[in-house]
Amino acid sequence: MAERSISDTTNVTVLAALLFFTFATYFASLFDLGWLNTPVGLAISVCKAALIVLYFMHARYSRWLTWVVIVAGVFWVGILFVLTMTDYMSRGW
Amino acid sequence: MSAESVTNAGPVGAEPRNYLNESYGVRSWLLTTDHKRIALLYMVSLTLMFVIGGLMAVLMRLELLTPQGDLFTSDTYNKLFTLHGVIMVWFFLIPSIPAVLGNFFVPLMIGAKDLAFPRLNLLSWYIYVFGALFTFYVVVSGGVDTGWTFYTPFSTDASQTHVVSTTLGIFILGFSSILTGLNFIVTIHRMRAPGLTWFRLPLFIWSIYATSIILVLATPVLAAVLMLVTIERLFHIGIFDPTMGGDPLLYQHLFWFYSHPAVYIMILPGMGVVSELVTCYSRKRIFGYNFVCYATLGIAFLGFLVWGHHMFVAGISVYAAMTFSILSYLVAIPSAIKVFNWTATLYKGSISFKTPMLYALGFIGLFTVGGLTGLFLAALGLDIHVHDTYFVIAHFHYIMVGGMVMAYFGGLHFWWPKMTGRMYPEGWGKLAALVVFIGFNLTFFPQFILGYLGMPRRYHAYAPEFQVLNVMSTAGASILGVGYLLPLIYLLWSLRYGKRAGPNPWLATGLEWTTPSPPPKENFEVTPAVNEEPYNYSEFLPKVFAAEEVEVG
Amino acid sequence: MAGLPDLPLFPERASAAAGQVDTLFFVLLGVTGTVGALVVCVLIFFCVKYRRRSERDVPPRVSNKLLEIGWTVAPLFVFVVLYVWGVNTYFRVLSQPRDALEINVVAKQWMWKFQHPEGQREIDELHIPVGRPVKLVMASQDVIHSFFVPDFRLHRDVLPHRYTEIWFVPTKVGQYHLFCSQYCGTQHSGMTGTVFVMEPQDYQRWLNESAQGSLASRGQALFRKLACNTCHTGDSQARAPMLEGLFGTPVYLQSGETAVADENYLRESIVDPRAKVVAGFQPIMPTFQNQLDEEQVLELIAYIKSLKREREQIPTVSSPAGPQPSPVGDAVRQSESGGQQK
Amino acid sequence: MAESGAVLNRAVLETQFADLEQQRETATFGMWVFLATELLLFGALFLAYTVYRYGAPEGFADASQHMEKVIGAVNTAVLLSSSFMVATAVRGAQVGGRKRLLFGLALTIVLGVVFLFFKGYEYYLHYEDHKVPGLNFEYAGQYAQAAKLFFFFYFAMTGLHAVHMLIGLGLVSVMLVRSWRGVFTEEYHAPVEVVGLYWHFVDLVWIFLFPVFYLIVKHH
Repeated sequence: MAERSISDTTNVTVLAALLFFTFATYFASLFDLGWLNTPVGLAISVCKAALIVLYFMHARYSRWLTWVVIVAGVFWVGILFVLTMTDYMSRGW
Repeated sequence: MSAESVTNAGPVGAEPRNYLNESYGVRSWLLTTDHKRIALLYMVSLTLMFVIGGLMAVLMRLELLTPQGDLFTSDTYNKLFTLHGVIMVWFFLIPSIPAVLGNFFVPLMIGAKDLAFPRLNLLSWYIYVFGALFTFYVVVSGGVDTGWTFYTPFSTDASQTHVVSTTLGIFILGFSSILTGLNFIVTIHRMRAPGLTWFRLPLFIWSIYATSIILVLATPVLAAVLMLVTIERLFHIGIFDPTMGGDPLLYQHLFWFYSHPAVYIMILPGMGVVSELVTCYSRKRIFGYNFVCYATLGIAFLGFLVWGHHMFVAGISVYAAMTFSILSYLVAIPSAIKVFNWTATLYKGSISFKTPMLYALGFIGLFTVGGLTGLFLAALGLDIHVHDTYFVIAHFHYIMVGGMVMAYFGGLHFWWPKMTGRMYPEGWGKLAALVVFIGFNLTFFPQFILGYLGMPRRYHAYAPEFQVLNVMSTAGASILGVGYLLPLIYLLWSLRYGKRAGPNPWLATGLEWTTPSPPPKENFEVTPAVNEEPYNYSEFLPKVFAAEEVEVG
Repeated sequence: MAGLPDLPLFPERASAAAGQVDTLFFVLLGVTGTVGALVVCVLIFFCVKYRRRSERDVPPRVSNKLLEIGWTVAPLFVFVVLYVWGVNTYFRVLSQPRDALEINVVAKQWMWKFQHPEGQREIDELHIPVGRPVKLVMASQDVIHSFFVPDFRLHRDVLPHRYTEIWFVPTKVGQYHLFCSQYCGTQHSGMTGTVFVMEPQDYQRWLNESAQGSLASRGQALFRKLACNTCHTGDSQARAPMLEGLFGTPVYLQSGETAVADENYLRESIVDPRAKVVAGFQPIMPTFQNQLDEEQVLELIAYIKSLKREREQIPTVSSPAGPQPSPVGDAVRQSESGGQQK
Repeated sequence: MAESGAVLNRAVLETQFADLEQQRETATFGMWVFLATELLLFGALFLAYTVYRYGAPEGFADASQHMEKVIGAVNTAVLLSSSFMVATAVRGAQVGGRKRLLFGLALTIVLGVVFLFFKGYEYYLHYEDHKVPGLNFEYAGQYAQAAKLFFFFYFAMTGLHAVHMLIGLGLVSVMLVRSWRGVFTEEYHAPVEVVGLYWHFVDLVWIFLFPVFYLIVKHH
């Protein structure tokens, strides 16, 4: 499969979005949103990460194999978190 | 030239060009990027580590002859079992089949000229050696006494020994594991010969692939946790120290997230080898090829979900314990599938009992015992009794030694002609296999009983009523030792005096048998193409026999 | 040499749980033994029957998808049964009875220390009465240890800075091994002890012989010595929360959360008082982490627990029917008499 | 021109591969697999952080107030821009724009150095503030223990991140030198892509480090 290059316009747009998100996450942290603060911060980070993976890292135009690796990596971190936190969160029950 | 070369099919007088005689000298070995030579480098280093680790086991068994700890001080004994564990787990079992047989045969079996990243492959070996040097330093400078598990806070606060050097050695070794695994994954994905689709791959390749996934995804967690232990030991920040807000159980979680899948790093390649052996020596396609493939991947995946069963009595929540228990049962299913399929492969086969087959049959029996006793440990209500006793020791030695080491020896004999161009002496081989099998069972079966009786592991002195079983175990260990010594001698002997091997002495299918023994540097004269399923003995053999008849006629 | 060597093949059953654990063991042994034997028999049978008779043998291809699916699904059902059985046993062994004899255990490199509620202290020996539930509250002074009595089929890690609990009903009079089964350093294999299970009357005699003042009374003395009573005065104006009747009740914390005042909470509040500050109070209490060893912490906790009982019994004590001895009163008297003996 | 290209290609094609396309895909795939490894490495540390933050949420929030929020935010922007520069460089390599390639790589290095400079300055401030566990940690108030763990994880994780940055800077520098020598062509530029992937990953890690250390809100 031939590689596909990403145009400069896309790159600039992505950078703008990333900088905007950085500002947004900083801005959000100035307010006390209760328990929502951390989820909001992390959600913004996930968006930024997705942009970088999809465009800067070309995942959007990559073979399925790349996707398998990405999904596997994230999934395995998920295993690590979910099963360990199962223990910590249910210790007090 | 020696007399044997005359009987060889090759041109009389000159040995054909191969990877061994391609170039000579120390440089040509230490700077090689040829996967076959790197495999041999690994083989030599691993054998050295195996001998050291084995000697430590012998010393431990000698100590345990009597209930009083009279041969060594308890500190020496503690260092012996720690180093035995560290060396055997990280410097022998984890790299064993992947780094030696995998390195040699993955490219050959998929019809590639080399691994995807040959220089990285050499680097992996150097990293391995570098890590091993740390371990040597630890051995020479006074040892380490934490147990191979490095449980905190003992390892970070209490131990007075060389913990940091040891953890650093393992940390470094981790890079070797990761790079080896990465190399295999990429190679298997990208370097297969034309026509060699996934479901035409030999099962050995499948198992190396699954192993590599574990290596790549689990090892970094070990690296992270060893880093934390090292920092904690050096700076006492309180990461795992409960008096400073840390939690020692977090160490155990992270450690076992690596170390349980590591068990599958050790056994999966063994399963792959056994699949090759069983098919070849019964001349059958493996029963349920697809199921075995899926089971291989299934083990690699489920193996990641069960680490908590090492912590049932450690103080984790009962709900977490329940979750880990059911998941532990699930991982037994793909293992069971494999055992059933190997057995069924024999059905209506044409079974020949060459040395590798003896090892394979031994593997199936011992792995079955090891696997089934794993169910005892996964059962919550029973684990609260047998946890951390000799029952556990026996269980995992049935998997590691009865499984992995048997498979390693089986594979080594099976591919010895291909690797060296020489046959090993069959009679001695069979004898050694038998001695290993008997010695192994005598060593480790009594330990199941000891465990249920309640003898805890890592005991330097023990209650007198455990003595008889311990003496049996030590007697077995001495037999086992002889069993391991024999191949070391006769395989070396065969390098010079063994009968020369043709390209396919076992009439096996698979690309590695289509090239001369030993193979040329670039593996194949022409890139092979594949257009049939693996282990297609029912079509392959008639062709071979017909060709032979033509030759004779 | 006198006769045959001692070769036991199965441990004694000396606790109520032992039978349950053994049953599970035999069920597993039965199931896995059958499967294992079957595999090995079939393996050997095939090896004999289908041995190579001619070098020119070409065996046929065999496959059977139904069989494959069969032996994939069948183990699943067996495993679910075994799992449920295992969990069931686990819960029965773990769930605690109400009226257990509570004994404190402190593990340290490389010894076991026991404290009986009546104040008796032992090292590497544990005396308990037969037939009565015994609950152990365990903590380690240094690294992780594990409390293991094979004949009770019992196992529990003992952690530093945290209490773990285990309980059992000894069913047979005798002496039993106690092992530390979590590797803990040089003398790990020497960290063993003996559990003496006695007839109740023998136990009572043993208690009387080795009386030395109850835990709670020692805790009370410690409480005074450390001047805890300057803040924990017990009245509502005090700088520190009231301890009377505290044990087992919910506590409202400054963070807005609620905690139950169990042993682990009390322990934390002594060694790390600022971790959970009670609502309405200042975090002024100093830590006692380096001043107290685990045994002393347990004594203080025993004292705080006894304060609860005392308050419950206040009406009885002040009732005209006449004074009834409260445990603490007993304890104080005992300790006083112990002091006189010295 | 075409001929010299073919000669060059033969020189850069390794013997185990059939063609440059296979070599390129293999290289990028290898890097992706390596990044999966890295993900688990950082994942383990993030997990440890999560466990302790779960155990002491207020302590972590309290400690987070000592962070240099503004420097952190600026540094985030710097790092994101450096990622953009790498993306530009890769684009340059793909379309044969040598100038753009050189320019992108050079600016990546500049931004990377700026990031590390800010990071070093921050470390210095924490050092002055006596917030380095194992060296000079002091913390007033009831959250000392949790704060120590917080700062430990801060230094461990941003430190590990900085090590990755240094490795990344080394790799980008090599790429810069090789592009200067004209090694890369439209057909052969896999190393630039591979290094680019690595750089983006290091950026990704920071994207998560930033909110979990700098932006914990203290509730009242």
